[in-house]
Amino acid sequence: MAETTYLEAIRQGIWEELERDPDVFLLGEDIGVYGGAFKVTAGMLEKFGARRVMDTPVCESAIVGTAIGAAMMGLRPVIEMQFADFISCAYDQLINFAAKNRFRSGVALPMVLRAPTGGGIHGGPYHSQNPEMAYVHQPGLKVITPATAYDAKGLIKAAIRDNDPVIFLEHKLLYRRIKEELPEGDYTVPIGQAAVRREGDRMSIVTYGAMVHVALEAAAKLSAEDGAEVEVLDLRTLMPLDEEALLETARKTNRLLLLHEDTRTGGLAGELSAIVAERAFDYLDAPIMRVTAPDTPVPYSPPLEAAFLPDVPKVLAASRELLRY
Amino acid sequence: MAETTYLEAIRQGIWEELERDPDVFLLGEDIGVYGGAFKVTAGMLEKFGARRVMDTPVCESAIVGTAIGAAMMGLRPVIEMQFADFISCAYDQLINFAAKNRFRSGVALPMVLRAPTGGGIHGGPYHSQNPEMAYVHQPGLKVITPATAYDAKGLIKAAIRDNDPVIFLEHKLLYRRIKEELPEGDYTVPIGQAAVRREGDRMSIVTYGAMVHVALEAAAKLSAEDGAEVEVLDLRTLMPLDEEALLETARKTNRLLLLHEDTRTGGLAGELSAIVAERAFDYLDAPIMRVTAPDTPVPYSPPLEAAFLPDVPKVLAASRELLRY
Amino acid sequence: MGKTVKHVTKKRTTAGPNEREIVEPLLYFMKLQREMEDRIEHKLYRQGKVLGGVYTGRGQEAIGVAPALLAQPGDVLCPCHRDMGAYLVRGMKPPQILAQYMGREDGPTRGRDGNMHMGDMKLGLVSFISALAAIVPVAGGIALAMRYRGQANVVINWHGDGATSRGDWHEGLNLAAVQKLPIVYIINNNQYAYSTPLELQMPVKNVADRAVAYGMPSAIVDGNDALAVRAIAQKAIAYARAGKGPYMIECKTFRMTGHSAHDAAEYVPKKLFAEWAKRDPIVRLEKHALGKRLLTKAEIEAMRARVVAEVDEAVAWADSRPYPDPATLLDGVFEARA
Amino acid sequence: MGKTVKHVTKKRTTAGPNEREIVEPLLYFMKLQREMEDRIEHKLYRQGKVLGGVYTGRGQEAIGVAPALLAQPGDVLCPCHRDMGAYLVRGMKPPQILAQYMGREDGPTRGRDGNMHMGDMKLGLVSFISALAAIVPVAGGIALAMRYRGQANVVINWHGDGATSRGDWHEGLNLAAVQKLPIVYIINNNQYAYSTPLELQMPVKNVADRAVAYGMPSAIVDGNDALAVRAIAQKAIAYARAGKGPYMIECKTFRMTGHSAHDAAEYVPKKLFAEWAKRDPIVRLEKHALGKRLLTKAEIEAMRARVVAEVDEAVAWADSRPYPDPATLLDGVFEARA
Ligand SMILES: Cc1ncc(C[n+]2csc(CCOP(=O)(O)OP(=O)(O)O)c2C)c(N)n1
Ligand SMILES: Cc1ncc(C[n+]2csc(CCOP(=O)(O)OP(=O)(O)O)c2C)c(N)n1
Ligand SMILES: [Mg+2]
Ligand SMILES: [Mg+2]
Repeated sequence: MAETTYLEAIRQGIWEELERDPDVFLLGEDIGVYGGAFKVTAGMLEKFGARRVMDTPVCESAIVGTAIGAAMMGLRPVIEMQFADFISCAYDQLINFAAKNRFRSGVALPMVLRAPTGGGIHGGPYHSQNPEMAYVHQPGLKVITPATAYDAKGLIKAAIRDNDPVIFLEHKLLYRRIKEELPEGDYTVPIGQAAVRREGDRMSIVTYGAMVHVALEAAAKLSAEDGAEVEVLDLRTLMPLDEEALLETARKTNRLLLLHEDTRTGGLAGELSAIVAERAFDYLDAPIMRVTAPDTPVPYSPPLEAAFLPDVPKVLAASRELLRY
Repeated sequence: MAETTYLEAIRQGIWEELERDPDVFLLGEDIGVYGGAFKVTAGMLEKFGARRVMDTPVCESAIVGTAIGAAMMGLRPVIEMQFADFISCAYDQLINFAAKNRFRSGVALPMVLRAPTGGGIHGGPYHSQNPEMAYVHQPGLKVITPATAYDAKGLIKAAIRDNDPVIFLEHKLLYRRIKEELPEGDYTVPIGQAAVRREGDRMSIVTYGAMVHVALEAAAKLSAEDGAEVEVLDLRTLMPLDEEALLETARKTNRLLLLHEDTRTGGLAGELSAIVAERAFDYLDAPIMRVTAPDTPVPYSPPLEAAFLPDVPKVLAASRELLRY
Repeated sequence: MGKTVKHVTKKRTTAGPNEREIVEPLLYFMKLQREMEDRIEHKLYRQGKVLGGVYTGRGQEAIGVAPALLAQPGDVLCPCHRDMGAYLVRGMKPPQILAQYMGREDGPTRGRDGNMHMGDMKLGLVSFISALAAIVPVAGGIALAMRYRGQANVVINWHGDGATSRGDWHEGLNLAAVQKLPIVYIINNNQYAYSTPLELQMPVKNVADRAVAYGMPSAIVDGNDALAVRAIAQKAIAYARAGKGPYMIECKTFRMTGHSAHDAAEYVPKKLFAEWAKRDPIVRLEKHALGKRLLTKAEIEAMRARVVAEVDEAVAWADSRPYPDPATLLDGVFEARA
Repeated sequence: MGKTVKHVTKKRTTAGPNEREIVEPLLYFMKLQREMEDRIEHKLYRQGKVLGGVYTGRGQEAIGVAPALLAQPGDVLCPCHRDMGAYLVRGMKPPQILAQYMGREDGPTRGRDGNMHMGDMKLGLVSFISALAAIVPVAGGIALAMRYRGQANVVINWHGDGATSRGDWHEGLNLAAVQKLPIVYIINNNQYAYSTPLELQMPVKNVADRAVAYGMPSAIVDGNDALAVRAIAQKAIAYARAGKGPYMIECKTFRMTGHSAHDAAEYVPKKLFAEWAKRDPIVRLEKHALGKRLLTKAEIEAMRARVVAEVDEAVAWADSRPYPDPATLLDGVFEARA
């Protein structure tokens, strides 16, 4: 069987949900005729028609608001933000309307907001950001960050079927760079479950999104070069967070490296560190370390961007320090 | 000398800066004739005129954008958001334009955004929020959360004189509830310096804003009832964060309770915990504990709001657990 | 390149045949809103039983009530903070509303939110949020869902003059107009946004002047004339229901209170209150009903008594109800796990 | 309630006396932009020396260049992604601009940002951000500062048709109009926002139809006629400079490329490209200059050669410059501590 890219996996997932459930529809900028800035929705207008694949003006706040209204009526809107950087234009609708609607009024909002995140394509400060924490911090939103094609398909389908608002963050560097064989037919991946991507006993790297691949590469090197088996935990979903899986790997290896592409201060690693320091403190044999982007905007120029992004050498250096501790 | 309230201290600080520097001006909703929703700018229109105290339509994004433009030209706008809950409507301007301007183009933005935060007044989900983390997480913004009248005045003046964009969060519960004698004449409080509010050796409570007073009350009780001297560290500024003061108290008392009114997941306590777990791990004798609001919107009904807000009993319970560890 | 902005202005003060059947519920719901809000502001708030901000629609009752009475089953209403009448018309009961204001378990938000921040989708009532105009694109999404399902329903979305300065207002109206969604916007232009007078809010004379930017028909109406509001709302609703797209109605009115209960409105020239008091929509409709012998004095008095009794009873009931159990605080942020 | 929307439409193709002095710089800067952008898109981008998105103003050069040439010292320009000409006019040099595109230390953002995301306050050039229309209220703040200081300066703010759908556009225009700020908005209506045609963006025929919502004068002009753009810009700038408030100019034009270098624009009917190619603003201005004997063929040829040489040199220089030192990455997030 042919391998399926991360991008194609998301496309398949959406396509199948459009076929399965007549209440699912798409809304966004340039998603119709153009098929989306990254072509995730290519062919959908032709197949499903303008009623179900709706091109909008440039109005992020209204796109999210429209999705909220439609979801209130029981439809299942799946909206695309052209780049995750522009979600900020709809921030108020998301954190104040979407996130709080069920709590305040008991009315479910089954909606999905999809957006391409992350750096590595020289997109500069406005086409490279990782906005997950703005939404992880807001009670009432689910946040999903798939790292593999299998998960991307299974999680987008689970997100569309979920009855709460979901922010679905697709790392644009993975779109065409990773692929794998996918099972035939319908499957979903449960929201809120992390996955151990590599077993190990000497230390754990906890991460998500594109950094999973960096962690795996570093782990392979540490095994080959240092003889150290490193466990890699892919969180997959940031909210709800699989705290048990996090605590389990911490208790197992007693050494924790937290890795994300997002900037450091206020990034998810802080939250993970706090959970472990609170609930598995006695298991720790070493400081909890973080490898993250530094606290700057994402720079455009290649050497600056390379300095900004966490990568295998940075993870190796931190891991070796941690292993030595 | 008469005592000055927290609110009056901020008002004095702004007033003095308006007198001192002709480039300082105010912009916001209902700040002129009405004197601001909480009357912080009362009398300023009358004294300084409409050129320097400008009432705007209801347009948070344009208010922030206008401040950015004026600051680019070297003016020093001080803007008011009626409630901190509405800053979200200007989120994109803040995190994408204001925060990144110096990094991208080298142009300073000396602007201050003031807003009343926090719960305890039965304001419900939209008049009680604590939005600090959205801005602490964004490189390029400073975030200030004064807890005393002295600091409120000294920090608002420092903020107005600062050459970077500052989010100045005033806890509305403190406006009229706390007061103290202030020194005569001009003074500022340096941005980025925490203050030890009470010395202790058995454990530390690290906090900011209105929760400083909760911590102090709990510490007094722990001293009186348990004979345990608890150190209370008031961060005062969340960005830049006084990491040294945090590490110092952790190294001194070896037991840390992190306290904030903001919700838990992704709150500042996570970041503080991570810094300590990274840099003072060997000094810790117990898990790092957090007392925060739970991950829900701020509820309106008094018993729900009381359950939501951290308070003295909750801090006492956690402290005693920590002391026993 | 000339283009003419034309506002249909309705000043009709008669409702045609069956006028009694039209006037009676109009008057009843306006009176009920007035009594509810008087009680909340002048009694319950001062007694500390209602907390937080209290906003009333005193003097503006026609604007919420008249269009709401025209809504059909399946239509959805998105009222704002001065439109309690719309909730009452749609079937939300005074005891429930008071339980909401008093933070009790039995309010539609179970104490999670306060005042008019409530809804009930079974009644076609949406719970708005504080951020002004945030509801506008949401109303569009509801209208989109109606069209998606092939329902001949409409959304009625109320808001004030101040809300029209916000970005969400523009984005929402533009998208609704591009997509020709079935929405009627009812704007209460009460001449202030909190303390801010119109001339500091907008560079045009009428909010309805802005409809041209959306290629949308608009009308300006005396918002204190319930029958006039009704007449134009009928037209606008028919237009939207026919699939022709959104319609904007600007109701000229005046806020007969401060912005909220704590605001003495010292920034409003006193004479404006006096002037507008003469145009009270309830008094006007009563006069009309008496003059045209649609209702008798006794009937109006009986209506008043009924309203007072209803509110008395509602207050007593709401005040007897428990606060929500704090143990439930964490419920409902997400769907409960199976 | 009728109100008339009147658009001043300028189709003038003559610049009056001193026409040579007017036409020559217009042509020069339009040609320079064309050459710069051709080089970037067709050479440097394909060579992998320019990364990320590449947007050009091909066929729209008159819109950036003509108003910029009218700006005075102290005026501030807020161009957008298709207005390189405005940067060039204002004194940003080709080598610097190319260093910016190539992510080198010598670009105005020192490699922090790419393409047209750059500014230089000494030249009165503001660095816009990606979020469409975010610049609009910022332009207002700049204009406010001018008035605050008593300077008779103006802001010229460019953007596209697509940006007008965003909330920030509305908020910014409204506040500027309420405050009568000295701003000229120049809207390049190139009939597409990325792949989205006008009819899916806005329910009105002209962007300028929206000026009425802000009580703002507006004009519609052939954006491919440099002298016509100049004439109306002159009028608008004078209006704003006189303290009368903002002015909106809609320039009808066409995007002669895809949205960016990677976009083949298959969604655009081929014949539109053919039609608009005939209206190329550079060719038109050359014809005009030759027809009216303002410039000779030889002069135009010399101008072309000069432009090519300048860009050759600029490319060589920029490509010889170093990338920024990664060790400086953390600098400049905040003011450096003393
Ligand atoms: C985005 C936002 N900013 C500020 C406020 C605070 N606020 C509440 S109501 C109000 C004025 C509303 O004016 P208008 O829309 O005319 O409605 P009215 O109260 O006059 O009926 C303001 C400024 C808010 N709710 N939302
Ligand atoms: C808020 C926001 N949403 C989406 C985008 C992505 N985007 C970049 S340019 C563009 C189209 C712009 O159209 P227009 O304003 O007409 O300018 P043009 O490119 O046609 O000159 C879009 C959608 C963006 N930059 N900002
Ligand atoms: Mg109003
Ligand atoms: Mg365009």
